[in-house]
Amino acid sequence: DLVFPSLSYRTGPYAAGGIPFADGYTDYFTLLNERDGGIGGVKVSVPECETGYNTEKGVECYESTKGEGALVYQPLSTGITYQLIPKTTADDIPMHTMGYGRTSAANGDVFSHTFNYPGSYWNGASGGVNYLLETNGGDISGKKIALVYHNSAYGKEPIRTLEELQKKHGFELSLLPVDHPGQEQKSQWLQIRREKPDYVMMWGWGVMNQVAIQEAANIRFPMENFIGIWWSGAEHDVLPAGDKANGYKALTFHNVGRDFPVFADIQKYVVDAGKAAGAGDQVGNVLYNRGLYAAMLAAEAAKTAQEIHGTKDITASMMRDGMEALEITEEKMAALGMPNFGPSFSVSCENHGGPGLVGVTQWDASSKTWSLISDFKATDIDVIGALIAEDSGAYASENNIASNCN
Amino acid sequence: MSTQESYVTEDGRTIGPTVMEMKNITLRFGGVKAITDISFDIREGEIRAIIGPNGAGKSSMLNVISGFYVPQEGEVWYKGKKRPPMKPYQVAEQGIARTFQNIALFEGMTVLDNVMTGRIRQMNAGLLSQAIWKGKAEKEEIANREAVEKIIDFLEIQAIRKTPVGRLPYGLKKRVELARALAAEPSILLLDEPMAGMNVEEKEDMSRFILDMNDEFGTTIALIEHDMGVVMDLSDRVVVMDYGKKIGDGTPDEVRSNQAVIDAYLGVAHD
Amino acid sequence: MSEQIVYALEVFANGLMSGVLYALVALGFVLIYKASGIFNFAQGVMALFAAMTLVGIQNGQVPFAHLINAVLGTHIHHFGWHIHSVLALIFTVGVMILLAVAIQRFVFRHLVGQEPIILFMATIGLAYFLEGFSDLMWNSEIKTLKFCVAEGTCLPQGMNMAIDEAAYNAFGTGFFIDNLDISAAIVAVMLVIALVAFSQYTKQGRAMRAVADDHQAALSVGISLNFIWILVWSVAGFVALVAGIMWGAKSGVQFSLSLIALKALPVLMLGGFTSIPGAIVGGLIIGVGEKMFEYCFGTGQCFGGIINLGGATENWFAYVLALVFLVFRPQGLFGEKIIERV
Amino acid sequence: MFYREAGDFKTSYSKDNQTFPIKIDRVGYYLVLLVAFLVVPFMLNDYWVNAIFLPFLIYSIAAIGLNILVGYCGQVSLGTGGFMAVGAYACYKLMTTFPDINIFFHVIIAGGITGLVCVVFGLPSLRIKGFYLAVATLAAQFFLVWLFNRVPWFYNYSASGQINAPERTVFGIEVTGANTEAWATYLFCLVFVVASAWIARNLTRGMTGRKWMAIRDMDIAAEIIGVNPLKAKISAFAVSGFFVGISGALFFAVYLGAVEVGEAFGITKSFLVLFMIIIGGLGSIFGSFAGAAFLVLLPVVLKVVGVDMLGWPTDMVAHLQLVIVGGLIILFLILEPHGLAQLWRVTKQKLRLWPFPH
Amino acid sequence: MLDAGHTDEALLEVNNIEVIYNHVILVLKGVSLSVPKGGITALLGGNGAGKTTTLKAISNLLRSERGDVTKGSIEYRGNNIQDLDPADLVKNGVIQVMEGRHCFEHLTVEENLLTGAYTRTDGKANIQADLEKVYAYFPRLKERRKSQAGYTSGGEQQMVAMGRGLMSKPEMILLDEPSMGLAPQLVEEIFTIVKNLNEQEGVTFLLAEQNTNVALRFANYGYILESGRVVMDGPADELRENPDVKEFYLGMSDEGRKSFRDVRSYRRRKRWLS
Ligand SMILES: Nc1ncnc2c1ncn2[C@@H]1O[C@H](COP(=O)(O)OP(=O)(O)OP(=O)(O)O)[C@@H](O)[C@H]1O
Ligand SMILES: Nc1ncnc2c1ncn2[C@@H]1O[C@H](COP(=O)(O)OP(=O)(O)OP(=O)(O)O)[C@@H](O)[C@H]1O
Ligand SMILES: [Mg+2]
Ligand SMILES: [Mg+2]
Repeated sequence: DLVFPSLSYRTGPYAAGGIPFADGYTDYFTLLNERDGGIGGVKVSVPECETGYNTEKGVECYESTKGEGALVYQPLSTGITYQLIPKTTADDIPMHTMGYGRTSAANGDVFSHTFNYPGSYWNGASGGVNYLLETNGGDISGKKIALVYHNSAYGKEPIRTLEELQKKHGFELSLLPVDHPGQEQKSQWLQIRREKPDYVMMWGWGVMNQVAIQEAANIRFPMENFIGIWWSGAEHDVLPAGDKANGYKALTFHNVGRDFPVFADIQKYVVDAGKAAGAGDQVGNVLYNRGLYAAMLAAEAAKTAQEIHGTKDITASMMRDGMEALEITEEKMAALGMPNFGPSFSVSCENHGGPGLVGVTQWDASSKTWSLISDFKATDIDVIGALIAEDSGAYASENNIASNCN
Repeated sequence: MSTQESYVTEDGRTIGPTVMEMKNITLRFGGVKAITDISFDIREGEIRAIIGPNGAGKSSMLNVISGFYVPQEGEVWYKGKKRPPMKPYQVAEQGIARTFQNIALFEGMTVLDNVMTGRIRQMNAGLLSQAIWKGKAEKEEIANREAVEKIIDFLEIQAIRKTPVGRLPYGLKKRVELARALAAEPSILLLDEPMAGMNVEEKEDMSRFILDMNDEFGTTIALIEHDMGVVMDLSDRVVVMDYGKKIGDGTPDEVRSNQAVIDAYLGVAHD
Repeated sequence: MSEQIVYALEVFANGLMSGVLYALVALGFVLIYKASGIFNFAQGVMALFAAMTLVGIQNGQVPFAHLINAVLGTHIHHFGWHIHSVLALIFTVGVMILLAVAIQRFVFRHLVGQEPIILFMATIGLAYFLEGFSDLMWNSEIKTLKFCVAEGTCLPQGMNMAIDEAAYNAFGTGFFIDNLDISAAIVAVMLVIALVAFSQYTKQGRAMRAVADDHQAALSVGISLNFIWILVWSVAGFVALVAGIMWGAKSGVQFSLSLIALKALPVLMLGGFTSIPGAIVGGLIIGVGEKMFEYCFGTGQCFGGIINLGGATENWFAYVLALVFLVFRPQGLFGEKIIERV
Repeated sequence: MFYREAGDFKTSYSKDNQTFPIKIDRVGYYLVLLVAFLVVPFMLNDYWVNAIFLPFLIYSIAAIGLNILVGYCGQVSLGTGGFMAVGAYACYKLMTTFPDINIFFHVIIAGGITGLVCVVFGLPSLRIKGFYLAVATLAAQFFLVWLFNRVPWFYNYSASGQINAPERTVFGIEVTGANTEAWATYLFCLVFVVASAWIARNLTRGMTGRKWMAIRDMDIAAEIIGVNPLKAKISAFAVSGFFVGISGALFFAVYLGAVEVGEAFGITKSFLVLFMIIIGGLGSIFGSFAGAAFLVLLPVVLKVVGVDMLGWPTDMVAHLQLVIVGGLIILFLILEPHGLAQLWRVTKQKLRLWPFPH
Repeated sequence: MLDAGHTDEALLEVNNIEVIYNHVILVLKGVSLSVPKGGITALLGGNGAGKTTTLKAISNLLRSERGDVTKGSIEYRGNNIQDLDPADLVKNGVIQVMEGRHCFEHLTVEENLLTGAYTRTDGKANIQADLEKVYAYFPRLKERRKSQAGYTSGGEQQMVAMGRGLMSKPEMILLDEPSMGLAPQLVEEIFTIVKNLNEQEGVTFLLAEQNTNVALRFANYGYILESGRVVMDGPADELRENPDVKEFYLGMSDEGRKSFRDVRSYRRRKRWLS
């Protein structure tokens, strides 16, 4: 079997986000098994392990599954990622942290076993600013942008990038941290109400998202000017606020909705066959799609590895090579029934972060759907690249890491 | 007879000059006057009883001596010097030990540990030495354990040495409390109803311990007790309190025949 | 300048309102502590459970659907009906009473006369149990809570326009107060009045306080611990339900609801564990204190911004504030004096 | 009559003061030590060490520390998470500032620093008592976490605010970083555990321990018979902080390797360690181990049974796990309110009488 | 032994009970006693003899101390009461006044007394009247009625506990060391109250007492407990004349009462047993 462990969290404060992702991740592999007989003819197994978004349980999950021949880890938590970076490297198992984790891991020269394609938080920050530039005719100097963020490593990620971009584009940035869990955000939103920023960006997770959107609605902040990162843009984030959430925007690196042929297959082979990972009610949700997308990228990397090494039964080490040689093209995605589901890109030894293309989605409260309103676009590589080089360089020297690519 | 001179009692004990003197003590709790302008002295080596009806302020007086209550007015003189304001533990360091009316043992600890705590003054090894259980800490522990075992033998509580005190019956707890106070080798021992809840036989035992303590080590004892038999037999002098005021002070015989005391407390003249 | 003052007032008023919401949670704690000397760690989880049950009943969710499906291989999840909010509320109150009975029967009846720390520990077990149990029963997805007395008259949310406009006309700048907060305040005041009346003026109230002091003695005078505890836990369950509704309406019903207990702790300590009015006053002080501190020093908007701590100070400030009060009054503002006697 | 103490007479007080005065206990204890040091290291793989032994050992130290404060001295603390964070960050700063000094000393110094911080937050305990004291310690918890999150100096200005343990060796063998061997990290922690337990035991059986317990059982009476409450409480906070700090340092450096303060040392950690000592038994060193084992092992066991053996969905197992842990806590309490340690004692007492009922 | 010495019908029968604490500590090793209706029965014995345990076994408060009655039976008016809740027992007219005061510290003296009336349903006026009666018994309490019980003196607390018991208008009162810590004239008074209630209102008493002298003066019948066994019982006047009782419990030698100062050697105890 090809083993793709799923470190999921269906319990705890972040369960609402963890459930659809885990469902999507598993369902895709189930689909491959049912429809294609696995990957390259080898069956796939997806042992699930509950982390509860807790680093210690994450370690336990990692240790308990790695012995089963795990090919790649998708830890789904920034905290767990940091822990696993050295461990996976030592164990020669690749890790994919898609849209989260340590951004500077994009530098494959230092982080040999960590991949964060197709995009990272810093891409997200820049993508958001680019979107604002675009909607403002290329000039946002003098505009006020407030960043409401989860007061943790995750939430603080975009600050450096935004500060750099602030220098470059001349907008005003104000920072509003929200402590975990984020049920009380009165002060932050009263301040926003008074300072009247032109835009609010949000790096939130869990209940913080729902409360923020609710409070934004309460103070009548225009939803169109409120943009969340991709972890702040799922159905359950906006639903509690009802109609008032209409127009809220979120960044993304993959497509939304279930208008893709692959969903017909999922319905047929997985849901209707009673093999869905969850209750089957999450199919097509934003985070479900993200899980699906992550699984698809993993499966494609596995195929690539099978090709490179000429064996069907690949090892984790081969998988890593496959991930480093991964190429996602429009044709490939179309063939998989997922046309334009995400950007096309390729990975290299130096660049584990992919192209960093970022799109924007918007919530329509009446139809209760998200739609992609801005296609995947490039982000500011000059700024981000420098930051990545700096941060990964520091890590390399602190840990005496030799260059991986030469 | 002057309080500055020693004298010898009928049964041959020497009573020294005043060691502790309470001067015009007044203690109030909000509107309640627990003690009103009371003065009395305690002489070295004597057994001094304090009696009075319930709520007269006897326990409060012991608490003042212990430093637990700070009187609004009045002074405490100890060994000829006026005592400055002090924390209870500082009073204990001066060699004043006591027992409590509502038993105040450390319920979670064994009898042995309870009695050992009495020897705080005698044990002062540093934290480090205790952490590695070598040197001073170990020596000290053994030496003091021996002293404590003597007291345990003396009070006949060997059998319950390792029992947690929480489970003991009332009377034994009182005994353990006495043991803890004795372990401190105090120069003044304050006893608050040490014999409440005991039958005659046990009271005889307790009396014996108290007398021996007084005889052998010359410990000065202040005693609160409601059993007039005990008080009259044991004490050298008696203070009588009522509603926070002193209504009598003198030898048992004097007190016994004091009409005010009979009215307020004794009810009938005791034989 | 005047705008600044209005804003400060606005922060102040909203602090008061947040305080009311904290107090709602704290009330449940106080009740149980007052009545049995139990520090109920499970209060937050009870709020979660109550809110989940309310939503579950409203939406006709099948309880334990997940478990049933896993065991029997079925695919049920909803009965397919919707139940009127008020009716659902009544059912939920019934469930909370059942819960109280169960807690009494299976837990505290066996722990009569134990020390406070042990009872505290039992509530820890209870919290674990209830957390898993409510997820098993109603599953762990986020649920949206809409509480409507009749068509169109739901629990209001969002800015109160009347106040905003009045302020705008008067000072030329708006004034934000959330409608939900206003309703919470009204409900909280009513609850407090009712509970104070109950505990001060009824025989049961006195018995409750007696139980808290000494289980054995209470038993010995004929107070039935069983009855008192069921009563109190039911009332606490009801208070938890109210808190659950208010907080759930704000952020959806989900696990994090159980964490509001953390917001209630400083309130409790400041107000005093045993005082029902203390919970409200404590809540207000904490609410205002933390908001004003965040406003002035957390984000540096007062005194020319000489101190700017960079935000997110609210969590710790609430506790530090409570601490400062406690140093002066170790039993909290209105708590019963800790009796120290020998 | 399996368990005997009859015929086991003491001839000196020092013998009677032994940690394990009964022979069968003593033999058992040495056996456990022997196995722990000489047998276990050869049987370990990554899973056992990282998923079970390291958390068990490290939490045991934290539990011993907290037990000194709560169980022995009666000062309820909910700041353990924050104090562990002090240990972790102190250790991190020491490791990165003085890379040439052996990590062994870093850990100990980190413990010392934590002890000092603990003392500062322990000062209010002179006035504030019981559950109210929890407020002081909760203030510490939230404030410390906020501080480590807020001031970049603590995390060496890294972009995300996480701290990573660099590689360090003891006798040339790596104990932190990516390339450690399972047995090395295990032994490194085990040494600290054994030393902590030994020191804690010594302190608690002597006068210091008696002073703590006196304060715990009745602080007023303790003061009247001569215990200086300031010194007793402060020393408990210091010693407790020392152990908690060590466990925080090990938690970060050896076990997790990378830490984010809010996540790893949040309020849940404080509660977890508190639960451990309550379940294990307040005022018992053995209880600290028992409680740590219970809360580390039970979830793992339930997970293995539910997910791996019965094949149930992970979320259901996770929920059931909570239900079962909660239920077991309550059940144990009803059987024996004073924790696993007391349950063990009573069992021994029964074994002693066995086969007679009493 | 059971039927020896008393004439009236038994209100309470304790048959050969055994009590174990914590599942291991055997404390009562077969205690039997019977309390006649309208009588005053005294339970005597040294420290740790098991008096308190016996009373708690009857009032069912044992369970909250992790004690269990493992053998024997306790019957009140012919009904087994072992499975009753303590609260139900109070409703049935049996109340215990516990040893060591056990006041509700935070409640005022008056509130403490009122909790005693918790099970009563005969109206506020009656309760108020009884309250006045208790104040008449213990004038000291009236003075301190508004202060928290935790701050009253030891003797005052003892009065509170006693008064609280009386407030429930019981049919039978289990008194555990009522005289402890009370001034001598109050001890007399308390026993006079007991006697009065017994004679005028027909209240039955079972009292554990260390003050043997007083107890035997007021009681009709006495049991002497040693180490969890009844070692002697009989009508009070007979017991008073028994030489052993005289020596060990009344402190009398042949020459009458002897001084505590003259006791020069420790006594051997428990001679009935070993
Ligand atoms: N909760 C308990 N757990 C274990 N043993 C107990 C418990 N309560 C009492 N005992 C034991 O039971 C025995 C009898 O105690 P009890 O309190 O009944 O004595 P008593 O006759 O009332 O003595 P006293 O006159 O001192 O009050 C004692 O040896 C005591 O150690
Ligand atoms: N801390 C306090 N606060 C308020 N009142 C108090 C306090 N301590 C004592 N009192 C009151 O002061 C008076 C004297 O109390 P104290 O305990 O000294 O009496 P006592 O003489 O020892 O009586 P007893 O013989 O009953 O023990 C009592 O009326 C008591 O209620
Ligand atoms: Mg007194
Ligand atoms: Mg007794």
